[in-house]
Amino acid sequence: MVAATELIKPSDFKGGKPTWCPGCGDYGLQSAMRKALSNLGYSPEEVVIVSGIGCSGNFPHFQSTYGFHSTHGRALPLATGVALANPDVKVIAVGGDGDGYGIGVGHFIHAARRNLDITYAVMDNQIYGLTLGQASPTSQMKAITLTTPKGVDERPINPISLAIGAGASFVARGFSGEGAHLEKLLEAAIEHKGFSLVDTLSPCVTFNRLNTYDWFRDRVYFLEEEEGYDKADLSQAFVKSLEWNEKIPLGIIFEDEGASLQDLDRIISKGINPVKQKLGIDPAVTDMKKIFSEFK
Amino acid sequence: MVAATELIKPSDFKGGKPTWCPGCGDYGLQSAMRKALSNLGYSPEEVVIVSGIGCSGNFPHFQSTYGFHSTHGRALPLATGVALANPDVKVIAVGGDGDGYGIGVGHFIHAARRNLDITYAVMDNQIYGLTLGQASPTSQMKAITLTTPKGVDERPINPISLAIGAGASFVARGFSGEGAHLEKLLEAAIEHKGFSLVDTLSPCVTFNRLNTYDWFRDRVYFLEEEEGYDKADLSQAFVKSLEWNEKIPLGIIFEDEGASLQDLDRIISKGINPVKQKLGIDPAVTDMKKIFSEFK
Amino acid sequence: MHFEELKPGGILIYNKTARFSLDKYMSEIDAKRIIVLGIPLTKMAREINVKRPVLANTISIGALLEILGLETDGYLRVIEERFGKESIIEMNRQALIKGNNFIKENSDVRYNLNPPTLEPKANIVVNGNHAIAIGAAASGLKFLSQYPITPASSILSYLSQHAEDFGIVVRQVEDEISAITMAVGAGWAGVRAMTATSGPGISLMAENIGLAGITETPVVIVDAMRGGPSTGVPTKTEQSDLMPIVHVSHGEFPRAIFAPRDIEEAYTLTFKAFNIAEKYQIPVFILSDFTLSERLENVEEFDVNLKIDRGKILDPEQRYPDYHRYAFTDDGISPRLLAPHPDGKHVGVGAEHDLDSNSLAGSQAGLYKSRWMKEQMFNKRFRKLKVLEETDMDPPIWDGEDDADLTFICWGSATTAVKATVDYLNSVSDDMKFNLLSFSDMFPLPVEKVKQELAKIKTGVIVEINYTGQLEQLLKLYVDYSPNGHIRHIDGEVLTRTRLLQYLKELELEEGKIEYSYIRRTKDFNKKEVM
Amino acid sequence: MHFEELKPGGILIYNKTARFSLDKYMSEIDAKRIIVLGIPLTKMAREINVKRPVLANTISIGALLEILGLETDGYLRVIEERFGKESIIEMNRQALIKGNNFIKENSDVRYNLNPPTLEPKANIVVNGNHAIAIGAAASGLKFLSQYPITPASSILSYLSQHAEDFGIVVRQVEDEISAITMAVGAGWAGVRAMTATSGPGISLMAENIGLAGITETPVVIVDAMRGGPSTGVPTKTEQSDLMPIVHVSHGEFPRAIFAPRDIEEAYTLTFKAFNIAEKYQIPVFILSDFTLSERLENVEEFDVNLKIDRGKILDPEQRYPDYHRYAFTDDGISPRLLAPHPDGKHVGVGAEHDLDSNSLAGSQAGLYKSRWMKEQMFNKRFRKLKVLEETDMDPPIWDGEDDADLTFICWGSATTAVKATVDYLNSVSDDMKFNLLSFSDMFPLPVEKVKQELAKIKTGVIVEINYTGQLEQLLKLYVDYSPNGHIRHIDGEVLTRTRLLQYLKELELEEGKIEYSYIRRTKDFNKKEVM
Ligand SMILES: Cc1ncc(C[n+]2csc(CCOP(=O)(O)OP(=O)(O)O)c2C)c(N)n1
Ligand SMILES: Cc1ncc(C[n+]2csc(CCOP(=O)(O)OP(=O)(O)O)c2C)c(N)n1
Ligand code: SF4
Ligand code: SF4
Ligand SMILES: [Mg+2]
Ligand SMILES: [Mg+2]
Repeated sequence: MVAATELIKPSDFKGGKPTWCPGCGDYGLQSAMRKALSNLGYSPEEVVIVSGIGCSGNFPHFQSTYGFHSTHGRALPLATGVALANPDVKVIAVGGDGDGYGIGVGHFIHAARRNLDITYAVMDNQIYGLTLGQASPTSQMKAITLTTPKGVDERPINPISLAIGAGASFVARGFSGEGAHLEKLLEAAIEHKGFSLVDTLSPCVTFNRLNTYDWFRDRVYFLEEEEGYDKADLSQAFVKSLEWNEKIPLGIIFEDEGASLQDLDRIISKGINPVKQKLGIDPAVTDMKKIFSEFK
Repeated sequence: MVAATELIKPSDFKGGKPTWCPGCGDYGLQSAMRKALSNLGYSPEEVVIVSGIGCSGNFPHFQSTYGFHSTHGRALPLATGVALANPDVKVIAVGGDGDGYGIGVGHFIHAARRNLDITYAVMDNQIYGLTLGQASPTSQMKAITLTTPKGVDERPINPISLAIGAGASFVARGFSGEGAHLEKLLEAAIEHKGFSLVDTLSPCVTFNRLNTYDWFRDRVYFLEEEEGYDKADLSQAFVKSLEWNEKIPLGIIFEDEGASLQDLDRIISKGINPVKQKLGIDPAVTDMKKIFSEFK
Repeated sequence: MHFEELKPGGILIYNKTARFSLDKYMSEIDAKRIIVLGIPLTKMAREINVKRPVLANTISIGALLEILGLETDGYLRVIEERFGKESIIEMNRQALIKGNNFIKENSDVRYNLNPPTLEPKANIVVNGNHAIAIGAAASGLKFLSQYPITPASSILSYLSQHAEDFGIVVRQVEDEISAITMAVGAGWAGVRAMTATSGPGISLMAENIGLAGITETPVVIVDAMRGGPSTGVPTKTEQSDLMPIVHVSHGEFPRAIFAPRDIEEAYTLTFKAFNIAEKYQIPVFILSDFTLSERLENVEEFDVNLKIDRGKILDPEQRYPDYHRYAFTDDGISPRLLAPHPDGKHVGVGAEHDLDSNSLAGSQAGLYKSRWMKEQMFNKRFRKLKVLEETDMDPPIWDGEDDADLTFICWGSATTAVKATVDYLNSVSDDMKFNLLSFSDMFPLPVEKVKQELAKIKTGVIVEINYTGQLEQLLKLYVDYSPNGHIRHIDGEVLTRTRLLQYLKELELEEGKIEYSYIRRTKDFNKKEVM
Repeated sequence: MHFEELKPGGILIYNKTARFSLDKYMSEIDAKRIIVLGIPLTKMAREINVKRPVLANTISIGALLEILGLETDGYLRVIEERFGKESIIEMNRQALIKGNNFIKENSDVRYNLNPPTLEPKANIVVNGNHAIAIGAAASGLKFLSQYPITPASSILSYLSQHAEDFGIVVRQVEDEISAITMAVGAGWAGVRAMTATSGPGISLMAENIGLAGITETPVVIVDAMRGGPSTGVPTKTEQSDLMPIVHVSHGEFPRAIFAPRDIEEAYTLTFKAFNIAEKYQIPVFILSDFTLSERLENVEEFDVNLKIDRGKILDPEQRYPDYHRYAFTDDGISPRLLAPHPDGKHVGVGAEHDLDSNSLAGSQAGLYKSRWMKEQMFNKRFRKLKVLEETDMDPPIWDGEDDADLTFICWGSATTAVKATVDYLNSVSDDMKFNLLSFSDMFPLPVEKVKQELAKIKTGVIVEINYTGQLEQLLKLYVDYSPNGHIRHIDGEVLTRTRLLQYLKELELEEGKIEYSYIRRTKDFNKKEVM
């Protein structure tokens, strides 16, 4: 991080000109992310934003940070490789609902239980945007899409329930129509030590005519304002995760403070940064005599 | 199914001689499965047992039914293809914890939400058996395995919580040391209309020295005997799913009666069996004039 | 300028003058993916007659006709009828041709609008994906599992929208691994099953394509190729998955690959693909590409009554006490007996296996009988490939002049541009003859037939849309043929006649340079004019 | 019989007589994967001296020495010392050789127990996986992400157990897709990263190997090949992933492939693989196989101080205002500037891209500059391959007699058996000379150097452990070489000298049959004797 004198502004995170449709929910995540990062004092070159493929996957190109726009569904493994190779950079993964909960859901489950300290922000628009409007794993039952002319006939994924079921240590929902709230969520997620999910309701104004800004505005409420809600209570969190059609909670739904993978990995936990090590056998670290003696 | 006169005995399901180690938990699933199938009146040729790769993956070879021993982690997609192509056969998928909750967990999540009427029995031994003892996604934290000399450092998957989080319509846990109970569970699972998971605690006597028959016997209890437990209550089910270290519930932890994919798919729901259709354009079904006219 | 009215991906033709620049519109142009074509209309008009800049209009029409792939004859007749005066007619004729030639020489943008025919009812306007989808349906597809990807997505969306019409179980699934594995399951259960994808999906499918291979399960896989590698350029075209598919999946097993040359063939080869898949019990690939899959064309209604051949499927009403799923036969093909049948019971398996599909892995591995069986199963599977090669793989086809001085060799959708080039060259050249030899049945190459055809070539130039020359590799490998030169188009755009002529001009043929007459005639040809 | 004492996978040698049969033990033998070898010991003893069936013991020792790959000289000396009487010595000598020859002629089971050397301290007993693992560690591996699979698993378990010793982040991950993608992420971040697998894993990795290709990210991928296709026979050996890896992943991008011939080379080539990966910023494959990965051998301690070459990595202490991640250079290699550095910021991307890693997909696709850039990026990447080919790929190496009548051509671990065969043939033949030419640097083949060596061959026979002749395909394709004959071993077992001699006997060389002297000498050679 940089000295307080050269304060990093959200606009310092501006990269290439976004190609999202005007009104796309992904803009909401973008501005909240820039603010959260600048609030936390990160400078662009300390941050690596990793994405998969989708409209959402283009996110890193529009920021001035380092980034990696990987393959469809593979943002989390790619981000994991970067984070473990260089613990000094801040790694944030982003993706779409198809990318993260469809083709990539296996990695999502394992990233959750691995509890590596990275943040995963999903631009959940309940549709495949980039490929022009097919059903996604979060499309509602009966939703009419390009590939479901008679309506979706598979149960949608509830990302919050799923993440809780998978043992994630930080599970939150934001809404790109609630920028200030989303910004705070992202800050908390980035600060959380371990895997943090921020499922972001991010309307696709071009292909999802069902789950619009208005649809969400009629339903969302802030969990922070709900009295007695205890985000450390797993069972309560699961019950809360089931709310959807009538009212939709925004906020940190679950958080626990267990050890992150960085705390547990046998190398990283010692404060070693792999990318800063000299290559080759260092006799101070490696006793080749001992290594070879095992084979005698 | 066959006429009552030629009653099918469990031994009619005997196939090739099992190669599992003596005492392996997988024998328990095998005999419970044979009994359940014979209780329900299935004859071997009506059943297709599909597996992935692992000690567990060899299961179909030891039965006299049809079977498919597919690739690692892909039992569920393969079973899905069979079940949708021929709704007249009874499809049962089996696998190991690595196969189903590790490499195959993405398909597991989607099979759960797809709610196709197939049964998935996982021989969960919390270890990679076939490959000689590496950690599996259900290995406990700190467990010492071939690949975790200092102990597992990632949170294990709780298959029951995960299935519930994924929206599965039937979630049960059995124990291969409790054959009669497991048999009833499998019957219920096979009878359930929709995706049914039977996570079966199935000790690996060769590589898992921690989660032994005795370890489980000290902990398991039958949910059916717990008063007031309502398997239709999702929240209660989730709370129940979290029990593990002290006591481990066996039984149907959750069940709902929603429509299965067979009820909803636009072709199968009409009672059409794809494999029995004649090939080529049938003018009674297909109006080629209409088809072509769209392109004029 | 009225940019709002321009459709995304549209084409903007403007009068290119020294004073006018498009620079300030470039960001809008880029965003809308508009193709820009500057033609010095006024200048050209003045070249015909300094006093008649109005000829620019006719020049632009001449240009447009070429872009739309329409003949100039009709418009020439209109001019003749409209303008009585011969000098005016002549000026307009010149203007028309001048505009037409400008495009021929300077631009590779083409929209193939076939001219309306006399019987509009029998014709349909479809793209390659429609042809594949309808071909699959007509040949008896009963199960499609697919994951969306450009440019294969419209196979899924079209068949989703017509699932009931055709009686097909259509599933959009979680990923390509699932898509292929479900299709293998369905194919094993006995239906005609298909999946469709583009390169990234093929890569993900690799492992379970091998599962189809070793279990001898029929399945059809469409690869609508796009710009690669990796994500590449998804909306652009390449023919770069041929060799990757010849070798897709670890280890060795038979497969077949077909690459339709045009829309009609996308339909007929889909039929053939299903027949071959079932007859030989192998995975069969249809290689389309962005150009073919997404280009609309006017074609005749498809014949839905082509022959269906399911190969050796046993009558379920009979009993077969001696049934062995992988029985050894002369042609390597073992009859299938579909579930549920008491005599057909077996466990399909990705491991090597014996006649009854018992696994040779695990405790059987290394036994003398297993070693022998492993050898024999390889022989059996590859016997099928040999029979397929000799029985069902068609040789490449000729077009253009017989006994030509120069033969273009090409495959799949590149054929369209090559054909246009050959026709053009033959029309402008009086001292040389050109033709083409075009492949659709790619693998296994019918070796003897291909050799026979290649032997007729005097000077051969392979034209393909990839970097490493994949057809060239295939020909080298299987028929020991090396061309005199090659043209490899890799910029992502649809290959056109104009572009091909440019390449040809730059080509130095290995066996001494041959100067072609068309080159002399088009000396002033210069691509720098195009924006 | 004491079957309990036999180790699974062990070998059972028994005195084969008319009265004794193993039939009733077969299920146990199968279950334990025991290799059974019946030798008519008594009968053979009586052939030497009808009155001395006790010679059977010496016969069995002669057999054992051959199986263990040990010389007979030492034991002959023991006999000489032990038995004073010349006739007894002679009988025992005959018995020893008889037993020895029986195995030579009838069995291909071998355990390569190198004889103990004089300096036991400097030697270690390791398998190929240990050599690769230690080679990786010594060359600076900092990140291993792997999913277990036979026969690559012990790379993961060995390095898991020594993570702290070497300072390597070792992760067993959820699948092979994750394994390769994490390694690409780590490679991009700047560490030496590796993953290891077998065929099925390679197939699953295909898509993200392409991601390494287009992003020019160094990564090392070990493929310990096993019996294929699909699940195949996991505990048996094949060399059948060479061409699948030459073409792995859709589209086209440079890669390098090395196939160690033995344990020492498994170590040194791993070093080389990491240097090449970083120098050329490409994915590099190490092709091991079941035989090499799992066979223990006695070798010298590895030299941990081999040269490390990281290629063009810029000094992080400097500023680079004009930095472009994919700057065009003569050799196609663009310097890396690792994160976090203010001048190195860019977005790695699987799409085609410009010098600064801006994507050419989406709204940039098809623009004139994008088309040009796409061409240039292909040129740039393939320029690297050319430089690699000419600079760092080593030619095949010779062994055996100079100027031989027959040359065996082979690659990777098959070299061991071929070398034993060549030595044997040279020792028994006085009228013919044999040698071998063996490849380890498989792709890109150093074309000119390879051509030079191949030109020296009189009669060439390619020996490989696969069905379709993959080295043969590679040589045809890149150096236009066709052998006079080939031997393709596909039964899954380790290739041995004995087996190779059998094949050779059956071989009919294309250019007229050549009768080799060794064939005359081994006419009674008959594999039917072996169970
Ligand atoms: C392996 C692979 N399969 C399919 C695709 C095609 N594809 C690109 S984006 C996408 C889905 C995008 O949906 P989502 O993740 O929800 O992102 P969105 O565009 O809605 O932000 C698909 C299927 C691909 N690029 N790679
Ligand atoms: C694609 C692929 N990766 C890895 C393997 C190797 N492999 C075979 S079984 C197995 C794990 C088995 O563990 P589990 O699923 O728990 O089954 P178990 O043997 O314990 O019953 C692995 C990693 C494989 N066959 N295919
Ligand atoms: S298509 Fe939808 S998701 Fe994609 S940029 Fe447009 S509004 Fe956003
Ligand atoms: S290794 Fe374990 S899981 Fe495999 S058969 Fe033996 S006891 Fe069962
Ligand atoms: Mg989406
Ligand atoms: Mg297991």
